[in-house]
Amino acid sequence: MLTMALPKGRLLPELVGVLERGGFVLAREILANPRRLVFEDGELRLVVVKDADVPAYVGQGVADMGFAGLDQILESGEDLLRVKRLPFGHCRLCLLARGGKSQPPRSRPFRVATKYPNLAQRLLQQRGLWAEIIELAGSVELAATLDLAPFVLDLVETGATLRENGLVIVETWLSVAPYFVTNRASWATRGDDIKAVMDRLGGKYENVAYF
Amino acid sequence: MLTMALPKGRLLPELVGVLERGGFVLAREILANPRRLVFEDGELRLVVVKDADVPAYVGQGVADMGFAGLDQILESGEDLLRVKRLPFGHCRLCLLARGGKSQPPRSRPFRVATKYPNLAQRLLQQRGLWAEIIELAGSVELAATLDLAPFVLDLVETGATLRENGLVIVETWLSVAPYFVTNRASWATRGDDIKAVMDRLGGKYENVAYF
Amino acid sequence: MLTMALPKGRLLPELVGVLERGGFVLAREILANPRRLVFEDGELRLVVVKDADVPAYVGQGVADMGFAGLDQILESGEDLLRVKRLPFGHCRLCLLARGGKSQPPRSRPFRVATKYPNLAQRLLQQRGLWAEIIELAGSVELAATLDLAPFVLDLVETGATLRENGLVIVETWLSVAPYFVTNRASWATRGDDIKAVMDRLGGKYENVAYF
Amino acid sequence: MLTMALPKGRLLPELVGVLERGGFVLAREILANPRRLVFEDGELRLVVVKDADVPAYVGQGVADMGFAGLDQILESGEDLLRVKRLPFGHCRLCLLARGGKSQPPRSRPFRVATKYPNLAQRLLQQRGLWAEIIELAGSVELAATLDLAPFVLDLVETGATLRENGLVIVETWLSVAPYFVTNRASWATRGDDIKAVMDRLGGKYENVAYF
Amino acid sequence: MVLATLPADGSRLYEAQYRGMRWLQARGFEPVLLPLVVPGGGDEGKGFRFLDSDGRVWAVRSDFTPLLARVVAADPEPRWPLRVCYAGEVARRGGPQLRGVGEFYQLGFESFGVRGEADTTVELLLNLGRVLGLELSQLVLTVGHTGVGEDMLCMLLEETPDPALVEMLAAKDVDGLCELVGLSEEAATYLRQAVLEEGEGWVRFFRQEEVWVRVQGAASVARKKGVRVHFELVPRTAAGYYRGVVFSLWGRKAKALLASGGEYAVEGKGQEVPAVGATLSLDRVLMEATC
Amino acid sequence: MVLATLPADGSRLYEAQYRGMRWLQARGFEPVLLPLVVPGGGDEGKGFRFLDSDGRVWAVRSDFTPLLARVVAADPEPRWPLRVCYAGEVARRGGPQLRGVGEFYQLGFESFGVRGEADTTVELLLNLGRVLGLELSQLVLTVGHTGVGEDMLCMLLEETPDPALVEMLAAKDVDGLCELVGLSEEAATYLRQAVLEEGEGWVRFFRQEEVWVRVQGAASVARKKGVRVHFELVPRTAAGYYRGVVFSLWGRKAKALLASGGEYAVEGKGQEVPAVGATLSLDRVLMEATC
Amino acid sequence: MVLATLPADGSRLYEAQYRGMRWLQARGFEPVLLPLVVPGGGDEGKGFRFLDSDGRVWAVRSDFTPLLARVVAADPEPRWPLRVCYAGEVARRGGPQLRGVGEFYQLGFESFGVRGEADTTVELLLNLGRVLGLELSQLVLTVGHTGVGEDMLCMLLEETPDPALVEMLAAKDVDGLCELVGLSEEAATYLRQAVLEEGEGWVRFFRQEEVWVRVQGAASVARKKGVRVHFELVPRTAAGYYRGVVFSLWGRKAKALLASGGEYAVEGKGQEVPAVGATLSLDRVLMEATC
Amino acid sequence: MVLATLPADGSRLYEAQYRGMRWLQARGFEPVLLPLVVPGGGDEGKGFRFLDSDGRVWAVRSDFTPLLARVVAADPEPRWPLRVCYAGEVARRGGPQLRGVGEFYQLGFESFGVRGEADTTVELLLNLGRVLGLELSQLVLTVGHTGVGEDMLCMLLEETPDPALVEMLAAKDVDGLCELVGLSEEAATYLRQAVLEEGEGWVRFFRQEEVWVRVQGAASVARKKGVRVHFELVPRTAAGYYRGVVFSLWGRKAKALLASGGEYAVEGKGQEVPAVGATLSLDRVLMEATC
Repeated sequence: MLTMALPKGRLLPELVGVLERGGFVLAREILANPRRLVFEDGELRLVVVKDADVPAYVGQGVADMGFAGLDQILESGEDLLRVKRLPFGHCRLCLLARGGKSQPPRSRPFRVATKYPNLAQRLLQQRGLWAEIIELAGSVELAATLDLAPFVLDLVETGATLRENGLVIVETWLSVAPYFVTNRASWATRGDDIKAVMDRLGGKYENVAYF
Repeated sequence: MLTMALPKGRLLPELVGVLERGGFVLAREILANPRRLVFEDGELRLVVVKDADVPAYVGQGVADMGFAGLDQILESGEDLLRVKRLPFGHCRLCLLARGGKSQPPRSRPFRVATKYPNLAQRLLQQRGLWAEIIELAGSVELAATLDLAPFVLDLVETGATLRENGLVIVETWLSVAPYFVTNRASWATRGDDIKAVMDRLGGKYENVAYF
Repeated sequence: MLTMALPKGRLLPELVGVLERGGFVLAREILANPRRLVFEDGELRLVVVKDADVPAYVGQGVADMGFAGLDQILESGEDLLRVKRLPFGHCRLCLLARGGKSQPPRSRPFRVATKYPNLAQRLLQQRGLWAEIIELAGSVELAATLDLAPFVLDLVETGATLRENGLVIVETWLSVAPYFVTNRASWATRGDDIKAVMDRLGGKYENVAYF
Repeated sequence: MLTMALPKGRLLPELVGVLERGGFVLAREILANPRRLVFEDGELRLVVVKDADVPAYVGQGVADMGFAGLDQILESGEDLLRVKRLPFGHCRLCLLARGGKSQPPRSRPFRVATKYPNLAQRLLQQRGLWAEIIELAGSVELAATLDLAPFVLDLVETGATLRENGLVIVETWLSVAPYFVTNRASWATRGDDIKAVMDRLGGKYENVAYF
Repeated sequence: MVLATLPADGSRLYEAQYRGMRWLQARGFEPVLLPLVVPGGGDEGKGFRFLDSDGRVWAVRSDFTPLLARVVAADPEPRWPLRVCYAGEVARRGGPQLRGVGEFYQLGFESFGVRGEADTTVELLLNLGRVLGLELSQLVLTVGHTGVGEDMLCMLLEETPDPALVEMLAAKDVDGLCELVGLSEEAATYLRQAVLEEGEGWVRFFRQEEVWVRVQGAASVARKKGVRVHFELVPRTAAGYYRGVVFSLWGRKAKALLASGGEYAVEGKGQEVPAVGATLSLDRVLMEATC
Repeated sequence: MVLATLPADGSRLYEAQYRGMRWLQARGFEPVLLPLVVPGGGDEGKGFRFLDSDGRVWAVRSDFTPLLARVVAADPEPRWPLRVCYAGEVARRGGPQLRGVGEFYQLGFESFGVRGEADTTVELLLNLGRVLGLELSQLVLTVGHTGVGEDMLCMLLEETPDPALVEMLAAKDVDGLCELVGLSEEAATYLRQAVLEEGEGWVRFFRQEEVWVRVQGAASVARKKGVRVHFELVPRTAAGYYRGVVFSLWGRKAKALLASGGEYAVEGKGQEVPAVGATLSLDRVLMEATC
Repeated sequence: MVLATLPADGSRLYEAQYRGMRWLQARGFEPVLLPLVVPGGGDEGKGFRFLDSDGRVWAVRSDFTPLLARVVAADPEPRWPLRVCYAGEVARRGGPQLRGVGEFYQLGFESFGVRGEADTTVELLLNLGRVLGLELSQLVLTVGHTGVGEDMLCMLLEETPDPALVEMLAAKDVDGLCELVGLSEEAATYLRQAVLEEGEGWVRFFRQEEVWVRVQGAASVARKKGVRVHFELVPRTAAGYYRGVVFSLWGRKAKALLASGGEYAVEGKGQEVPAVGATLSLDRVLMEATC
Repeated sequence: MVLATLPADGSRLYEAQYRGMRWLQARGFEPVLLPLVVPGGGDEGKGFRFLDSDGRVWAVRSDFTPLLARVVAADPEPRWPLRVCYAGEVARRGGPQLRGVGEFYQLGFESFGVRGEADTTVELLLNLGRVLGLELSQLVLTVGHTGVGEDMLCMLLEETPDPALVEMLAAKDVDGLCELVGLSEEAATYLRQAVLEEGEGWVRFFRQEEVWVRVQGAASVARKKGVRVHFELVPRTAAGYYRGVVFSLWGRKAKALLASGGEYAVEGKGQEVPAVGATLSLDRVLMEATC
């Protein structure tokens, strides 16, 4: 039996739809039982976890596959195979600042507030920037507004939140999309079964247009 | 003007009540405007942030005071003054395992899943235990059920979730309560104003029975 | 066959006398052949090396025993057994300074010239002193006279050289005597043979008055 | 007044001759007073020290100039200017082994006995060799004969000592000659006076053939 | 991590450093220089440390006072009183700082072989602050005495308090403490007063009259200059090397810790030499002065 | 971090190590021992590294093959072919491991100065696995050839691909890649095949016939033994020191990587000496064998 | 620094290790594996140590016995007696070694929770040595008891001896000691006997009858097997973690230390657990066996 | 290792530092502060370096100029010319120093984005020296141009000289060089002139007219002030980061190097920005001033 990790968040209804259309009737129970986390019928086990935890569940081998955003994948540091990018839910990870701010300084450290401390560290290093990272759990835009940090690294979808908070995009650092992911061990040992799941989810696996 | 950080979570309604009873009418707007994060009248600014972010806002001096659980305070590593413990919302941070598990091994590392990686590190060291910590964002009880980690360090309130998931308490490691916190700089430079707020919130400050 | 290392220097004639009196006739050849370094008859091999090299030859096991001054023994760092102290050739290792100098400073480094850099390091550390050591091969007293270093760590026999060079003894740091030495492996595996050599050299081994 | 350091050893008579021929009559006293170490007339101070100590006296600025072999110069690590190479006293620093030995091993450490531990370290590193260095004070050829170390790094003049001890040259690592040396500070601040000394010693300084 | 600063800031720091040092020198403090890198430990928590090949630990300077104390302790021929001043950079690992208000340039003064000069030291510190541009009316001084808290806990527990209880004290978690220890109502009230307020009732309850007098001596000097003063209960573990009266100077405009100091002791030649001093974070002082 | 193991496990590891080494020795591989601590770097990412007082870096052994290659490269009088085997512990920093399945005891064999022995090496590895208790029918072998991916990207981009693109390839993010690079539909289809499947169409499209033949040579050996085989596209950067045919052995019961190996080269005496070998994680092999 | 060894040596080491471990296992010792890199110190003098970013010290394994003692001490649910054996590499800094006779591969066994088994341990060690190819007639065993020397000095000085005196004792510098301490002739004679010989007169003079009996117990086991035995006076500081009967095994052909062991104690669960064991330097044992 | 200094010296150092900085500020140099501890290497030979837990190297400040160059290079919005001055401590490992004349307090100034200001820089340096108490008549300036030596060797060898030859050049071992390379008599004479004297014949022989003019420009400024000047042949490897005219200032009374400086370049925003500056060893300057 294969195990699949599903993210509790924003994308769950859409993903449940995809599963149902693929014939995984088990998925129906998810929306009906919002407090249950594990669902099982002889062929598949579904585990519903926080968005940020999908990479750990798949990467550590507890789940054979799952759905996770590129932001969460890279933040987790898990070695995941991103075998299928989903055609919905795209956004960008941007360096933000309060209106009027220009580029971050290069000769001295500055402060960046973010929900992605590991990914931020990596992106800053790639750019040769030296920053003190303030990790926050949410409402990162507030950090810049209230001067907790002059810069913020966060996801931008429509830009509406930015405008509300008087923030501007300094630079886009990453395009983010949700992925169907698996781990190397599951791919090596259960690859055919995982591909079969992908086929059912997206139409014929060989056809590009699945999902 | 003083700034106060409020946690978005479970305790918010109760805290709003406390503020209203203390005469801070501004608090009324919070529940009415669930998407707004900053509220201000001449005397006070209220900032509503994720529970886990209150320590950063207060500790970094953006807010002069706030309400935070002892779990979040210790996890953050911020140097906060816990000037008042609240008489509600108490619980315990426990090491949990699936039924039948005994003590964690001492001669070899084991895995612990938790939402509190820093605090876990510290509590493990105090006990001379050597563990690999798996950081999760939520549903930590699932980690033990699905064998992501044999042990879990998490808050226990009623114990209902434990029973549902077949977990037992191996040991209680910390009593957790919400606190009214401030930072040393605000306490030193605005201490009187902060005490005045406490007085209004809890009756006469000198009386033990405030809040 | 046992191997014995003899120091080329000042003590050689006396040591040759001791060997001859013990019936080791081979020793006679040493003074007669000043350029030869190795002498051998079926029972013993004599190796004549620089004073400073005796510890290495014995300590590394090339020789089973030898004669070396305590200064050279400690400078070498070799793990030697000092099984017999010789009743002649005693002197002292002293910290010297030009007349009028008092104690070395404790709150800042000073310079010490010496032929014994390792031993000096150790003696300085024992005393909590912090010094830069200038290693010299000879005429160390000159170093103080010419201001290469304000302090000198060197052997003092009669004190005549000191007076000639206007130096005074600041402190005596070590009593130095020549020793009959062996290494642990030779002592363990050939101990009886080595003791027999000692007996012949100094009268009955059990009698204290040998050598 | 300038200070010159002279090496006590093998080259001293020849150097005294050079000084005398240059009109430094003070030098005559050196051979007549073998126990005196410092000689002075108004224009020059001569300091007679161990060969190995000349670099320290010049390099540390106690002497403005001196005569030292390239082996001692490099061993000392002092930053000396080698302003004149002397036309006599040349020899070679060679890696030696007992007859029949081939190249030193490259995949594992080997032992080298030498009077030049620092220089040996440097020459070994340049060649990518990994060795444990046994420092000896003299008779290094004996080290190979007696199997203290399979390899020896030492000066070779005529090769007679080698043949006597059954050693062969594995490789020549350095050409060694005596030099007239000075330190950078003396050269910068007293350069003209030092050049004048060189002129007197070797005929006109501009002429190549002095000394 | 110490930062590169803009030329503008650099100029002000050098200027302030010089003005401070000259002012201290004029008052009998002799300037000293101290090593940047020292063998043997240093402050484990916040400084940079490394091992040499012999396995010995070295540390980059992260604070002047303990370094100076070590040097003074090692002096084989000390003369008392010794009054010295210093200025220079310190290096710290990153860590929670109040909105980026780091500390990398210290200026301070210490007196060795003197006793009971906590009040004079506070006076000097405040005068020095004024010389460096601080407005006294915007300053707050917290004053305390190390170990008072532990003493109280000892009395309440009738034994030595464990580290967790002392930590609660440092965090002013008096409610948690009261519950955990199970205090009588009276004791809890007085403990609460001592930890959170200045109500003097606790002084007698916990028999701290002598300490109170010494603390108030230092406090009154500041009050006379128009500086607001609070009593502060400082656990011994949080006081570092300080033993006795301790104080901290805060700026209301920058909401930052500007200076700290107090009494301590140096072990020299088999005897304890009393010492007292104060150290300013020059970079924060300038921030407060220009807010 | 290597762990203390229960006596029971220890016994099995020593036993397996000995059985493996004896088996390899009987097949012409000579056992060698290698240093635990080596000067000059080592694997920056996963190993323990430290500086000595001269500022030189040292490393604790974290992998046998590169260490062995260094030693062989330094041999001044090499004789080819050289076949050696080894067994011992390696030390790694903590890091994401599949449910605690660490790697701390390696057993392996390498042949230097031989060419085209990837297939023999796979055969040896599988036979060795059987000797150590593995069920061949439960194993999966992934086989690939380093650099095929980069070569494909080069052809598609008409220039050298940047590290970010290669990283996407390693993560099998073919959709992201296609969009970012803007591939034609045909190219995208063939790239997808190469990255995610074994459909051989891409072999011709990307002109990788020769590579395909060599990879299939190694694969067919395994298939004959009843081991399932997949083609794997391995970027050069992810292949470490390997250059050429590479393979990994997976256990279906423990869902873990049991062994890996492949072709590489050693630089000795101014010439490149071809080499091939395989290393088992003995602790994981035992876990698979007892699942 | 551990070295790469020639294939020939490697083969013999693996073989010897296995033979030794199997032999020990058959006698009730269970094989264990221990970490290569451990937090928190280790042997300062001879091992490799380094700091991590939090300023904590780590060490590479330089000896098995103390590491094993730590692991056993930490076991929350121990069962006594516990008998374990181990084999593996250790890493040491360079240093004076007897003509290049290093130590990098240890094989040993330890018993925890047993008392008075020094003699059995010596017997096991010698039998194990024979299994590994040693000729017993070519071996020398030195036996001693830690602290006897310090006890003697205490009696002579009527106070605790300083480290310099103990060091002289370790170097067998009995003449220097006698002069420095100013001993009576009788005391000097007995001290000389104890340090350099086995003359039993000192046993009564220094009231060491009980120790002598225990040491001779271990010695007689070896003598019966034809191994020569000497009494050795071992200062406590030179004995490392050993406390009680200690012994060393020497080879006459290689003139090298082949093994050492003795009694010690492990602190577990608030009580001291007695332990005894022995560790062979496998590489030196093979050198002796083939001289 | 930087030392604790006596109060007397400390006072003079602080005073000199301030006088120097104020003087430089008055001439348009803006004071900056630079980090004490920096990531990523630094001067391997003389500074203190350490690794953090990720295996990255950190260094304690051992020189101001290269640190400043790094900071300036990283400025995303630079404005040229930029003129800055600095003062502070540096930390160096122990090592051969001229009779204990260490270097631990630097004072200096640098101009970025200017070209051909070597002469002005020398003039500033000498004036600054005078301000700090140096007697110009007791100073000697050596001036050179990096790479002239290598260029000469290139011409003589018709290829790039190897490091050993350049090292001989730095040690002024012209006789050894001549013999090793086998120079014609004419070439040897000119090389000897260039290395040991100022005879201008070599200028034409080695086609170094342009360099000579630039060097003499800097020299003539000093000669006018009564400072003695020598030409110095500085190999590129010995010049550190300097490229172009370089100079050193020596004190005849203390026989010590007081200052050094020269031209170099900073890589910023894809272009090379020319720079020039000079750094005094303030502690040595004070020693010279009081000899």
